[in-house]
Amino acid sequence: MKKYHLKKRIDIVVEAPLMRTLVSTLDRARVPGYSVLPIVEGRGLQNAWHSQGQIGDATNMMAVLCIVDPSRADEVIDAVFAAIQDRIGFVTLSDVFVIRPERF
Amino acid sequence: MKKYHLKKRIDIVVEAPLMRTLVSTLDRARVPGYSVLPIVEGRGLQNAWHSQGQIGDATNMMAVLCIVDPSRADEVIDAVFAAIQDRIGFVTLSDVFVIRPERF
Amino acid sequence: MKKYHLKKRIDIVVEAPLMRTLVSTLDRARVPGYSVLPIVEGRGLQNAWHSQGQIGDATNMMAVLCIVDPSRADEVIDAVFAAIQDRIGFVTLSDVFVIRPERF
Amino acid sequence: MLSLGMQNLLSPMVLFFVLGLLAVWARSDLSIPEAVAKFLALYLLLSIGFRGGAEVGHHGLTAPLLLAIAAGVALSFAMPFIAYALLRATTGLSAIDAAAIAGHYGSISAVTFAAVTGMLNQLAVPYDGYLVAVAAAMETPAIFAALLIANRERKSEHGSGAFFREVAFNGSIFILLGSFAIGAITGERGVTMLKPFILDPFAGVLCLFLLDMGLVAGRGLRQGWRYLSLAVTSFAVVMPLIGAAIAAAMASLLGLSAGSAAVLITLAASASYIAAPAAMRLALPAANPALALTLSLGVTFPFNLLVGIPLYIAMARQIAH
Amino acid sequence: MLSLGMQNLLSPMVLFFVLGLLAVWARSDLSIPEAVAKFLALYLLLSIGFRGGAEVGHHGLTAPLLLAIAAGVALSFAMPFIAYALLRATTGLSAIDAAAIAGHYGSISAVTFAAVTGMLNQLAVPYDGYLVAVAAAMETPAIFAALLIANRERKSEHGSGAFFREVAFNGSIFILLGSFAIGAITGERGVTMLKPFILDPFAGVLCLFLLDMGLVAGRGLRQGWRYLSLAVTSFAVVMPLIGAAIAAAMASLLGLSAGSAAVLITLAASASYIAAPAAMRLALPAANPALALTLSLGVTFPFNLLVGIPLYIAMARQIAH
Amino acid sequence: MLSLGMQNLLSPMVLFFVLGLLAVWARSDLSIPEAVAKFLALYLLLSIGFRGGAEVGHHGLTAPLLLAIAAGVALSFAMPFIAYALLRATTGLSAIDAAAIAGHYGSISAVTFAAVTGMLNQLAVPYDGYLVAVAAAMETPAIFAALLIANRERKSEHGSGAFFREVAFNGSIFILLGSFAIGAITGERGVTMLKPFILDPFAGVLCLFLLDMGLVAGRGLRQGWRYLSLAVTSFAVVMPLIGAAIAAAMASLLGLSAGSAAVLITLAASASYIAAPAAMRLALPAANPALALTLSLGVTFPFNLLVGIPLYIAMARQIAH
Ligand SMILES: Nc1ncnc2c1ncn2[C@@H]1O[C@H](COP(=O)(O)O)[C@@H](O)[C@H]1O
Ligand SMILES: Nc1ncnc2c1ncn2[C@@H]1O[C@H](COP(=O)(O)O)[C@@H](O)[C@H]1O
Ligand SMILES: Nc1ncnc2c1ncn2[C@@H]1O[C@H](COP(=O)(O)O)[C@@H](O)[C@H]1O
Ligand code: NA
Ligand code: NA
Ligand code: NA
Repeated sequence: MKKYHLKKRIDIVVEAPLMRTLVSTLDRARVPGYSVLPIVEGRGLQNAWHSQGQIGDATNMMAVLCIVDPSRADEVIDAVFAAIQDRIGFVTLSDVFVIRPERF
Repeated sequence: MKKYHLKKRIDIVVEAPLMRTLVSTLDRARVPGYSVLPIVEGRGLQNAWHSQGQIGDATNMMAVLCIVDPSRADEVIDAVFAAIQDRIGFVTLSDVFVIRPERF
Repeated sequence: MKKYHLKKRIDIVVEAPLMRTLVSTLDRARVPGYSVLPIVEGRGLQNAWHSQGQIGDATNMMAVLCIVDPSRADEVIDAVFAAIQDRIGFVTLSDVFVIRPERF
Repeated sequence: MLSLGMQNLLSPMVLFFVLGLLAVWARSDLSIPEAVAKFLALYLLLSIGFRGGAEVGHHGLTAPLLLAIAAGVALSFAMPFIAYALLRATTGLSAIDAAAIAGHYGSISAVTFAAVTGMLNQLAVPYDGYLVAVAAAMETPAIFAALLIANRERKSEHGSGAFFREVAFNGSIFILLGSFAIGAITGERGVTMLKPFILDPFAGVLCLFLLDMGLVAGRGLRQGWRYLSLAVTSFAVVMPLIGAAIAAAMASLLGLSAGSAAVLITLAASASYIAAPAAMRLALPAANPALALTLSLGVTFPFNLLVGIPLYIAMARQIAH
Repeated sequence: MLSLGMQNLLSPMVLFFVLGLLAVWARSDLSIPEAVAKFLALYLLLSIGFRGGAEVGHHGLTAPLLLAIAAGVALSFAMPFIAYALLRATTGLSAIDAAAIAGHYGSISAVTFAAVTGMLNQLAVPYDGYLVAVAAAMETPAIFAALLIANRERKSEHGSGAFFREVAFNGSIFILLGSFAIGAITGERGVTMLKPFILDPFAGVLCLFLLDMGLVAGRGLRQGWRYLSLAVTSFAVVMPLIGAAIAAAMASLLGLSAGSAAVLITLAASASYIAAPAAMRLALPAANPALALTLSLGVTFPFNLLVGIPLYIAMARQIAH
Repeated sequence: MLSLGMQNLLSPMVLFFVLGLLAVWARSDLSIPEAVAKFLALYLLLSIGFRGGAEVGHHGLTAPLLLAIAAGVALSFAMPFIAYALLRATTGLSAIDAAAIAGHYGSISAVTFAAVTGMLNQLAVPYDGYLVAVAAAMETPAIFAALLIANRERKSEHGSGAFFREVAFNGSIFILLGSFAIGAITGERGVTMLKPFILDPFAGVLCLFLLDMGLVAGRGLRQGWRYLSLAVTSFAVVMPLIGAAIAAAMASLLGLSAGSAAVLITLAASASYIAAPAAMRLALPAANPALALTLSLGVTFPFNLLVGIPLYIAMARQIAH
């Protein structure tokens, strides 16, 4: 398994109206990249929601996936928390392995 | 890394017609929350499928993501399996780290 | 935890125009299954993109999720890299646990 | 009848369906987003329901309506038993798969309903508005018949109450009956107001929708061709004809007009691919879902569209004379 | 007025809304994809804006227009203060939740605007095209008033400039004003060209959209019913009437026609559920977003659609005489 | 010609495009869901194809049609060589990037095609229906020319057969030609039936679509502005004019009417942003995809819409006299 390199996967679930803020936070934190996936339904400690038939984005959540080098994970997570502090959503961190370490 | 807390990430891939059942199962299992992501195409041991142009939901699959405390993972997974037992789909469990452990 | 079995989760982020190639690569590599999730927005080392209002698929990326047995992970990843070598996108590998090991 | 067949084959609706099949065959990347397909289906159901309701609102609730509904329910409930017997006799399918397929063929296809009404409009053959209510009434009895056949205590978390509700109030029935009711309540007034949206573009939207159906059916065939043994494929062609024959007899007894008879026959000959598949996935999870869908959408729907509908119209004309 | 109420209740628009509520109540799986709902909303805003602009292009920019805009801005800015006082006096809500709700009720609902114009078209009561501009002008002042009330230094990464832009140029305002401008510029020429798409299907699209609103409101009520204490629910019915009364006085001062007065009153009585919820999530994250939305979409919108609009039209007729 | 330009700039279509650009510039969150944009594009292609086919079905397959197709194929194949030479001479782009861009400019833009036909309809200038077939024929030769230029053995898992099929049968060509064929087969009959859906709303749908194009072009410019060196930007304006000049000469040789000449010239002057980008991503993965797209959608399309089309129509009128 020596051809694999450890990276960190950061998953952020965040309200759609905050996406712009989050993206510029990630840009400023100079992450190597990110990908945004739609969420269509969910529940948290507060309310359940569903995107069906919604005309605004106010109730929607999005999932942001960001692979970073372990050396940068803390810093990126700090920046993200500074941006979405008291807003609904959460952040998780996990280990992943990649083949081409230079792109992260 | 002492500021990170271990949680379990449960990923469930399930048929769209079963979503209601699954959601009420998760509610009854008192998970702290869940998020549902759309899947647009897939293949399993049986058939390949694609959501394009589909007017019904019968052939679609959805991905459900649920972060829980390690102490509750077994119990939640048992409840999920009781609900979707012989239905198409699968469940995986993995480790993730969070900053705000109190919300899970 | 003896009822859980270790599998490998392969996540592939790839350009939409390459999806057909990738799917047939996965089929030829005889993976037990795969699921494709839409990505709606992203940035990499090159450009940021957004799917909103796009009429073609040329700029879109997709996320492919594939659970395989650890014994087969290297082989599948090699096949995937052979197919999408110099194309935009990335591949990560991580550990997941499943209950029904026979379906992977 | 030949000229009717030709006119059907060269109608824009059928040609767009064939275009969809061709696109899959040529491996074109032509595709219609899921949200758009759902919108087109919703539009068609709403338009059909509303138009039917407006007409019934005009003529009032009559005995023929109630009789036709009773006939439709009986047909829908009885056909799965025939289909099941036929499948078990001629194919090697398991009891559970045969029951699931039988449920699909007893139930009806709203899209085939849209196609026959489009064809009748084109031929200027009138049919009764209340057939919308008949169509809605025929969607579910077959599903319960299939469960009776499968006769297995579903030990699911679904109470049977919850399951009944999901089946009886599935979206396509709900919108069909709901807009039927609204059409009946608002009558002429409603028609005048909604005509430019709900009535005029119907044929065009149907074309676009059939393009999508062609794509989906083509893809379904490509995935599912291995299920298509000779015996099973024959079933998918013969069963509609059996349904059509029984419905023709009923239509004759009920004294339906040519147009109405054509619609009832087509309903009986059609196989569900919205309501039944979803219900079967919940109720008979052990059945292979791709099997029934490949037959219903990949074989029976094209058969009905290309050959069946003109045939049923011709049958209906015979009966009505 | 009774017959007006009945005519409203039995209009296709209201019936489709009720159908949506019923579908949720019956636990039907009827649903409208998000992309389709956004398309319908975009269409309605574009159509309303364009039509209004074309009319203003015809009549020119007049003093009444500017006066009406000024009145609308004043209304929108003032109402949150009233709403806040009322909420704090009658309910146990926190200051921050009360401020957020107050912002929703000061701002307006473009969908309610569409509904009142649909109703007026149906009754053949004319109203001035410039009210589109008034509606757009009334969306945001309330949001800023709510922030003033909440009076908390938002220590967010949003500079207030960025926040201002997001609020002032939110999509619904932008498309409303943009198509208003295009309507004004292209005038008759534009109307002739776009009529079959932008004007004729309006009523039908509105029906489909209200079906969706019924589904969304029904689901919102199901999720949010526990917020609906008597005091809070009363607010959601009383506040529109207060807004209506103030707007009626203003309409009378401005000497608006019956149709225009009805529109202004309805705007004041309506509560936002596109612009304000998004803005409040950014600006007042500590407020519970489901609370304001349940009130605005689950209580006030149905109230306005079923009872309010005919009442406001009747009020407007009184004033204009 | 000036008044033609003004009329173009003040047409609803152009104004909606500009509105989209403005929304991005003002950082409004106005957006159109992907599924809706795809639906609008599908509708326009279907409508254009069907209308052209119905006309050809009326007039029959004629020598001019075949000649025009031959001319279009030649143009599409030749232009990438010119574009490549120009790019290599005037910019510092790599061979691979230059080849990819050259492929985009040789191919055509169906949306620009829709815009010129919309403009001609507005001016009541007739053009031949067969130009739809010409447009479809011009999409792919340029792509193969670009690959020839790049002259690199693609060691991809795509057999060249598979690649050829993906390019030749891409969705936009397929729907254009398919509905052309259906229009030709069903003729008058089809037109009568589908008019309220396929023909009447065309101008309105085009407006909505151009709003979307404005948003997408605006966003593309914001992301890609750093690619826009003076040399590269000049290319994106000069190349359309070169294409236009060559096409004008051809149109004159072919003896096309003013309307048809305007369409052929516009096709040559347009740059692809559906078919070519997807094909280049498959065939020339080393090329920077954002570069070609920024030029084609961010510079050339607005240039053609705002300035080019009226110019090409004026040129065409000169030629036809
Ligand atoms: N434990 C969880 N697992 C997965 N998703 C969650 C979880 N908790 C919250 N979410 C998602 O985050 C959204 C907001 O949660 P909350 O802030 O608790 O209301 C929910 O609607 C879910 O989409
Ligand atoms: N190994 C796998 N990795 C990822 N997704 C899978 C896998 N197996 C199955 N799936 C997903 O689950 C669906 C049903 O699988 P199956 O029950 O095997 O037919 C497939 O269509 C895929 O979307
Ligand atoms: N580090 C990353 N984390 C998550 N997604 C990424 C990352 N890098 C790239 N991507 C995704 O892959 C796409 C192509 O990246 P690139 O090849 O670097 O331009 C981006 O637009 C993102 O959607
Ligand atoms: Na049937
Ligand atoms: Na208000
Ligand atoms: Na060109």
